[in-house]
This record gives sequence, structure tokens and C-alpha cells, in this order.
Amino acid sequence: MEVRRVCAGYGRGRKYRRILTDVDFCLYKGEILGLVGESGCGKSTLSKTILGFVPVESGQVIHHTSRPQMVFQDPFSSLNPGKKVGWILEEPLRMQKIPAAARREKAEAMLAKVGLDKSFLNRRPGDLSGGQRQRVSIAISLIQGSRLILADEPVSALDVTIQRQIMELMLALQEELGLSYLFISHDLDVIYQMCDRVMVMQKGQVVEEGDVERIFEEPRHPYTRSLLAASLSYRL
Amino acid sequence: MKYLIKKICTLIITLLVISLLSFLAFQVIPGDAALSRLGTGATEQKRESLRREMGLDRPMLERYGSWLKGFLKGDMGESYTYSVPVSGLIREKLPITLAITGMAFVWMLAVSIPLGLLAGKFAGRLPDRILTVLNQLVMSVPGFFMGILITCLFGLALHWFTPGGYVSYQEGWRPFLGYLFFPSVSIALPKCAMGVKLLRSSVIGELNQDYVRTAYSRGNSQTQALFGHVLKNSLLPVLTFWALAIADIVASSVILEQVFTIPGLGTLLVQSISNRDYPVVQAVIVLVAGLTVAINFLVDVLYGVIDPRVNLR
Amino acid sequence: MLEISGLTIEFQDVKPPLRAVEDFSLSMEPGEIVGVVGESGSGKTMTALALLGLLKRHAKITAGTMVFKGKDLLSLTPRQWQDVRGKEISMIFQEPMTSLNPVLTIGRQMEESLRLHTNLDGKSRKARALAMMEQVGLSQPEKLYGCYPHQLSGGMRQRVMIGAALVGNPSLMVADEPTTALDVTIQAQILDLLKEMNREYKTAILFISHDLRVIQSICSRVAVMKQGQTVEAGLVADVLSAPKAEYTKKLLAAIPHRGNRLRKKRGR
Amino acid sequence: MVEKRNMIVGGILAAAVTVFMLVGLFYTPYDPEAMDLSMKFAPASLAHPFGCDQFGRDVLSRALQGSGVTFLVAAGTLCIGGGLGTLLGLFTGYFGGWPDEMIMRFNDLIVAFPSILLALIFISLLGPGKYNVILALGIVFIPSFARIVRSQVIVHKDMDYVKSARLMGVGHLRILFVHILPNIRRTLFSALAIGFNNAALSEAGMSYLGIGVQPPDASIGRMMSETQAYMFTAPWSVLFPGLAMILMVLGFGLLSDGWSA
Repeated sequence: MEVRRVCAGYGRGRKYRRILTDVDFCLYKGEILGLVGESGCGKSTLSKTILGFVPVESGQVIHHTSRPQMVFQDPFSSLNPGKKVGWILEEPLRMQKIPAAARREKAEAMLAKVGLDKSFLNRRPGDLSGGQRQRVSIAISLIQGSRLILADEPVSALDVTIQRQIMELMLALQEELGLSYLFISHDLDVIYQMCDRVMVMQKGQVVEEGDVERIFEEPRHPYTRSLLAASLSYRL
Repeated sequence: MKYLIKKICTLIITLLVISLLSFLAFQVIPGDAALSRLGTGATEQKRESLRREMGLDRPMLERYGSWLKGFLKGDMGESYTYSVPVSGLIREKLPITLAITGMAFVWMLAVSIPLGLLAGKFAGRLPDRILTVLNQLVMSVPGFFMGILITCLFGLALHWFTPGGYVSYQEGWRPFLGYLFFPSVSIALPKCAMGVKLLRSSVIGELNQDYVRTAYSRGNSQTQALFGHVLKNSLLPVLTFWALAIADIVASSVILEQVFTIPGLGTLLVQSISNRDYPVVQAVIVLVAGLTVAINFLVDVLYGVIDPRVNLR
Repeated sequence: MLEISGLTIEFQDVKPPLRAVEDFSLSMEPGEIVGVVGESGSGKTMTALALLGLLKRHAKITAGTMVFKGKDLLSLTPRQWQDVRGKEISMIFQEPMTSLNPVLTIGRQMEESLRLHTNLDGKSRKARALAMMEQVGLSQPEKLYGCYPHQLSGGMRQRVMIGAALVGNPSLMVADEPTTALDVTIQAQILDLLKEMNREYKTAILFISHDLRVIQSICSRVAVMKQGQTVEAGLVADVLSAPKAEYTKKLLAAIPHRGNRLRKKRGR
Repeated sequence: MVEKRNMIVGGILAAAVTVFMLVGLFYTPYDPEAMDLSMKFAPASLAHPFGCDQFGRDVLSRALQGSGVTFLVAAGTLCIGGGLGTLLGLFTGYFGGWPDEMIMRFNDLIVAFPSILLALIFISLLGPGKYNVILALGIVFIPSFARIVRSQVIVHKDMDYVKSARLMGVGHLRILFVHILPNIRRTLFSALAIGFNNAALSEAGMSYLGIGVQPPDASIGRMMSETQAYMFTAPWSVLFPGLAMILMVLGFGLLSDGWSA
């Protein structure tokens, strides 16, 4: 996937506010690209722009493979509270006019992949824990066969132990299926553990980009340095 | 300040739209106004001349303009039935309806604020439960039936007032307002119940907010937190209800005037509708609409005063 | 100064009663910063609220004692509690937006503790409030005094919360996840501010957090909680370097940190 | 717990009242118009459970027929007002933009206006009668439904599950009707129950004023305006129909509370 000099923002006419300025990057196949920045820096807007929820003002977003899918931050609102997990999982397949039996089979298989048994098909999102919901979210994003996943703070709302499980699951799936992730987080340590490359974003612009080790060891941009200085890292 | 200007602009536009709509509505009335005034027996010529006299042959927008200008000057046309200026009719009836609705509004505030706070503070306990049941019952009584019940109880059984013994304000304000007491109470009761219910749930909702916990953590007592922190916040949603309640009060007054045989605007309106006396209907409607919109404007302004966040929106 | 022992809190609106906190013990010396760490549902917030007598009606303390400066907190009447809160023990919360009253000015909220607990007149209250605002790093306090919470950023709001909690000069401040809702740079500033205030006023801080990294940076001692039970307690350095309890080890292993990359292969 | 109890009581009451109204549409024990001066002001008895009025007409039969008409009017109003209002609210809330702005401004204007007066304007233009009352009330009720539904749709459309559905390739219409609508059904049912009450009360009020349902259709409102004068001599002729009305409003009101909780 390529994002070429994209500017985007919200509002119409005079009320238009530009959020992203000249964002430019590539996400390679099988790569995990981290995106880090503080609240209001445009991280979420970028993911919405890539998915087409926010119109592009200039520049373009090029998908070389299938359409990307998304894993949302808040597992409480990303699953329809009124439907069963099975129904939600089958919805994209229903859109592709796949017969009922095949749909169910596929949904079961996908649940197994994210570590949930088939009893979850008949449960509602309200009965699941945060970690389980996030697993369901991941299953939904994968069930259409997409190989490019945007993960917008997928572990921020979870407890550390659950957080770790979800991170390990995402990494395992990445290796098994050869996925590419755009992994958005405000937590530098999570980014360090998960990603190959990282982009640092400030006020709608990517201020620094590079391999994880390089960015963490020798940050060049002052903003990256201040972020690193402020972040508390657990020291032994 | 910007908020205020914006609101005033909206008010003016709204009033214009209302006047235009009501003007247009009465232009498309089935049947010719001149015809309905003269009766079916009139000759074609007579009708033509009357049409010209009434200005019905001029273009629509021009007629609207002159009608609006007249209306603002107090010239609201002439009643078909009574052949007297509409403004005179209205001027005579307006104080009656204003008095009755005003009284009802005051009762509503006076009863629903303390009771709502009480019910909210003691939510789930005895005073609240009694109030909730009472509320539910009062809300279920249709307005006119409430009027009939009150007439029966206080008028016929207890003789606290004489049903049908309306005294005009020209004969004295005290007996006039005295007679209006029970009608206004009949109007206010269901609104009180609604108001208590709303304020109660609003208070309960606010009491669960984080800032109330903060208030306690600084050493506020329950009462201090209720009046110092919760009250202002919980009145905000209720304020909107009050504005809407005014419209409801006006509507109930139309019916309750009939129950208590009070010759107010409502009675005039109902008679005029039955008689197809359009100039009167139109004038009353525009007037009531204007008043309602103006009151809503006041509530909006009040909202801005209480809630500092409003100015941002 | 503070001695909690055997504290047990139960939710009594469910059957059987649910134990939110079981046999919690902790002692604090004046001027100390002690942390309580745990994941959601560990009962850490309940403990904090119990310290100010702010538990909801259906949560009851069924066993244990809390003694603060020789006073048995559990035997206080509502009236006596009011004299403790804000004056002796104060509290700051996670969400600085919802924890401030949206329709009252910053100034009014800053000086509330003074209004409730001292006989100062309006003028000297305002002077104290303005001085405190300056101290917690709010520039232009005169201007902010008449502002409302929605006009401030998250970090500024948390500074207001801290200032309002310290203006009555309490001996203990309970901080319930005060930096969780904030960005990293703001979080660092607020933690620095708390340390500075702790030095300046000798106010002891009971710091509740889910984040061991934050605890490590500010606390001297820590208690680790899991589902209402204290699994381990001790000096932060000891607990983190040589955890004894299984759960603490698991927790430590799960913290994201830069010594341990999960991503082994790299793709392209 | 309290909500659940309210819901059960409300449900039973509402069901009973609905049955009463439906019966009234098809069957009355006596001819509601048959006068029998020998039975003038007859109190309640086994033959006439609600007693007789000033013309010796059976009050139960008249109340039954009247409430049948009330049911028809309320149901018709809900079909027009609730149906169109819901559709309008769904579409304006979901798609937003200038049509939404325009319609909502207009709505604000109408909601602030006494609804019965608005209905009276229509009646004064259309003339009284059962069907005109339905039409007038139906139109008047559109904005309130649109408003309620719209506010709910706006809450839901910004939730991530809607975005998630978009990514699944679900079309807007299916999102609106299959994904969002079921989630706001409680609010909608609650609004419908309240709307039923309001429509029935408005009809009664208008008929009481003599500008609602016209003879030969019976109406509880008109019955009461006729018998009001005899409240003291023959209270049953007013009380029983009034009581029927109260039970209806109470039932649907409780039901609505239960749904909205």
C-alpha cells in the first residue's frame, strides 16, 4: 500500500479544518509499520482516510492488494451490541452471497484461528471480556481474506496481561498468513515490541520515520526526542 | 455575545417563517373567502367587488407584505362573524389567557422543583416511591377530565368556587384571579408530574457524575453538594422541558377554558374554527405561535447564562 | 500516620455478596508516596474510595480498621467525615474533564476546600487559590480564575484538580490513576508536579495505577493487588527486581518494555 | 426490578385496554344511539354495567364504540406520524448534510408549537371528521418521531460497529435498517407507546371541543362534554369513560417507561 502526499481534513467550505498535511509513506508486504503520536495528532484520521471514511483533499491512497480491514480501539463499540458474534462474523460473507453452510464453517474456522471455540458464535458482544471482543474484531478483519490490517490502538483499552496475549496473537497471525499491519499506538514500548518500522506523527505531519531500533536509539527529530524522554520505560 | 446575536437572528427568521406559513395556509383554504362571507346567494358582481375590496385580486407576496405590515401595526383584519376588528376581540381576550397560562406556569415551577429535588435525593426510598406512583397517576388523567373532576370536587361538592361563575377582570382582578385558580391548577397538575419525573431522573443522573464525587472529596455535605453542584447541572435538561411545557400549557388552556366556561383566547379560537371565521383563527394562531417562539428564545438565552459551554456551540 | 489493616469491602446488592477487596493492609508515613497497582477489577479504586468514605451505598466495609492520625476512620459520623475530606485527606481522579463541575468557574472549584474548612474571607481565599494555581504550573492564574473547565486542556484540568486538592494543605492525597487519561509528555509533567508538591508540602500520596512503569517512577513502596487480594507488597525496587508472587512475575513479564522485542523476524 | 414490574403492569393494562377498544370497533351490547327515557340516569346495574346517560343510552356501549374510534384514530396517527417520522429521522440522522439541517430547523419550530393547536389549524382547513383528525394528528406527530429517531441514529452512526459494517461491504440501506434500527427499537417502542397516548388524548380533547370526530361516530371526548353537566347527578356517565381513558394512558405510559429504561 502506498500513501502519496495525502492532505485531508474535516468539515465543508469555511469550516474545513485540515488534519493531515503531506503524509507520505509505503507499507510493504509482510511488514509491521508503527505509527506513534499524541492524542489529536491525526493518527486516527490517517487510518480513516486510508479506509475512505475521510475524503482526501489532495494526494492519493493506492491499495496494491485487496481493500484493507481495520481493528478498532474500543472493543465495546466496534461490535454491534444487538447481534450475535456468529451473525457479525458472517455478515461480510453474506454480502459476498456465500451460502449459509459455508458461511458458518468459515466463521468457525476463523474463530478457532483467533483462539475462541465455536460456542462463541451464539454469544453476544456484551457477554464477552475486552480481550475476547478484540479477538472477535481481529477475526472479522481477517474473514474477508484481506492481508492488510490497520490496527488503531488495538491494545490500549486492555489490561497488560491481556494486552500481551493480543499482541502475541497478532504477531502469530502475521507470520502464519503473511499479513501487513499499520499499527497505531500512543505507547512507545508497545510499538518497540511489535513493529519493524515506525513513523512519528505530530500535528498531522510525519516528522520522522525509520527502523524501530534506529528511531529508539538515535532519534533525530526534536519531537521524537521529547517523546522518548517523556515516556516512562520499565527498567530493571 | 455571538451566541445571542445568532439566537436573535434565528428568532426573527422563525417568526417570519411562521407568519408566512400561516398566511399561506389560510390562502389555500378550500372555498373562496369572499364566498364564505357573503353566502352562496350572492351575485357574481357583488363577490368580485368584495374580492377587490378585500384585496384578494392582488399577487400573493404583495398581499403577504401588506398583511404583515398591518399585523405589526395591530390591524389584523375584521372578523367575518362579528364584523368587528380582530384586534379588538383579541385585546379583550388576551389578558384572560395570559393570566391563566401564567398562573399554571408558576404552579408548575413552584411544585415541580422542590418535589423533583426531593424525589431525586431520596431515590428508591419511601418519599420517592410515593411521589412516583402519584406522578404516574396524575400524568394519566386527560386534561379535560382533570378539569371535570376538579369542578365536581371543589365546585359542586365543597362549594369552594361556583362553576361557570366566571368574573371578568374588568369587574375586579381579585375575583377574576380567584376564579382562574382552579382552572390553572387543572392545567398545571399534569405538567407538575412530568416536571417532577424529569427533574428526578436528571438529579439522579447528575448525582452519579464524577464531579459530585469530587465535591464530596473536598468535604461538601450531601445538601451542599446537591445545591452547590448538582442543582445547576440538573436544571439544564429540565429547562428545555419547561419551554416545551409552555406550548403544552397553552394547548391545555384551550380545552380547560371550555371546561370552566372562561371566555378566553381558546374559546374564541374554537368558536372561530366552528364558524370558519378565518381572520380570527389566523390572528390567534400567529399570536400564539409568536409567543411560544419568543418564550423559547428566552429559554435559550437563559440556557446560555447557566451553561458556560453553550457559547462554544 | 495511616494504618489500614484487614480491610474487607463487599458488594451487598448481589447474592452472595461479592468481595471487592479482601484483607487489605497498608501503612503510610507522613510525606511518603505509596503505590497500589493492579488490573481492572482488582479492587484498587474501591480501596481508594474507602479511604475517603466515598463508597457507594451498596458497597460495605465488613471487616478491618482504618486509623488515620490516631482517628478511627470507620467510626466517623457523616459530619465528622466532612471535616476529614478536603482538609486532612483529599483526592484526585482519573478523568480531569468529568471530575470538574462543568458549570462552575475554575476559581470557585479551586477555593472550595478553603470555603468549607477555613474562616478566610473571599479576598484571602482568592489570593490563596491564585498562589496555588501558580504553584501547580498554571500560568496567568488571574485569567484562568474565571474560566470554565471546558476551556482548558486535559493537562491543565489535572493541574487544577491537583491544586484544588492541595489548597487545604491535607496530610494525605489519594490519586486514582491521575495520569491514565493523559498523553505521555503531559503524564511526565504531571508526575513531576506531584513529586514536587510532595517535596514542597510533605503531603503523602497514595498512588493508584494499573501501570507499573508509572509506579516505578514515582513511588517508594508498592502493593500489588489481584481480584481484591494483596499478592505482594514491599519496596518498589525489591518487588520489581525480585518478585515473589506468581502474579507479579506474570505482570512484570507482560509490561511492554524495550529490553524485549516480541517481533523476532522482520518482514519486507 | 421496578422497571420490570412497571413493564408487566403496563403491558397487562395496555393489552386489556386494547382488547376493550378492539371489541368496541365491532360489538356493543346495546345500540349506542338507542334512547330509552325510562332508563334516564339509571345507575350501574348488571344490565347496564356503566349505567345510562341523560337520554337513557347505555354508557358502556357508547364508551366501547367511542374507544373503538379512539383506537382507530390513534393507530392511524401512529401509522402516518410514527411511520413517516421514523423514516425521516433515520435518513436525516444517517446522511446528515443540508437536508438534515433544513428539516431539523423546521422540526424545532413545530415541536415548540402546541401540537393540538397545530392539529386545530389543519382541522379548520380540512373540516372536522374522523379521517381528517387522523390526517391532522398524523402530520403533527411526524416531527417528534423524526427528532427522537434522528438523535438515536446519530449516536449509533458514529459508533465503530457501523464503520466495521462499511468495511464488510454492507450498503447504507442495510446498515440503516438491519444494523442500526434493531438497536434503537426500545426507544422507538417507547416513543410509539407515548405517541399512542398523545394521539388518543388529542383526539379526546378535540372531540371534547366539538371539532374532532363528528357524529355518527361516537367519541369519549364528546360524550364527556355532553354529560359533564350531569356529573353530580349521574357521576357514572362521566366517571366510567374517564376511568377507561386513565387506564389506557397509565398502561401505555408504564409500558413506555419500561422500554426506555
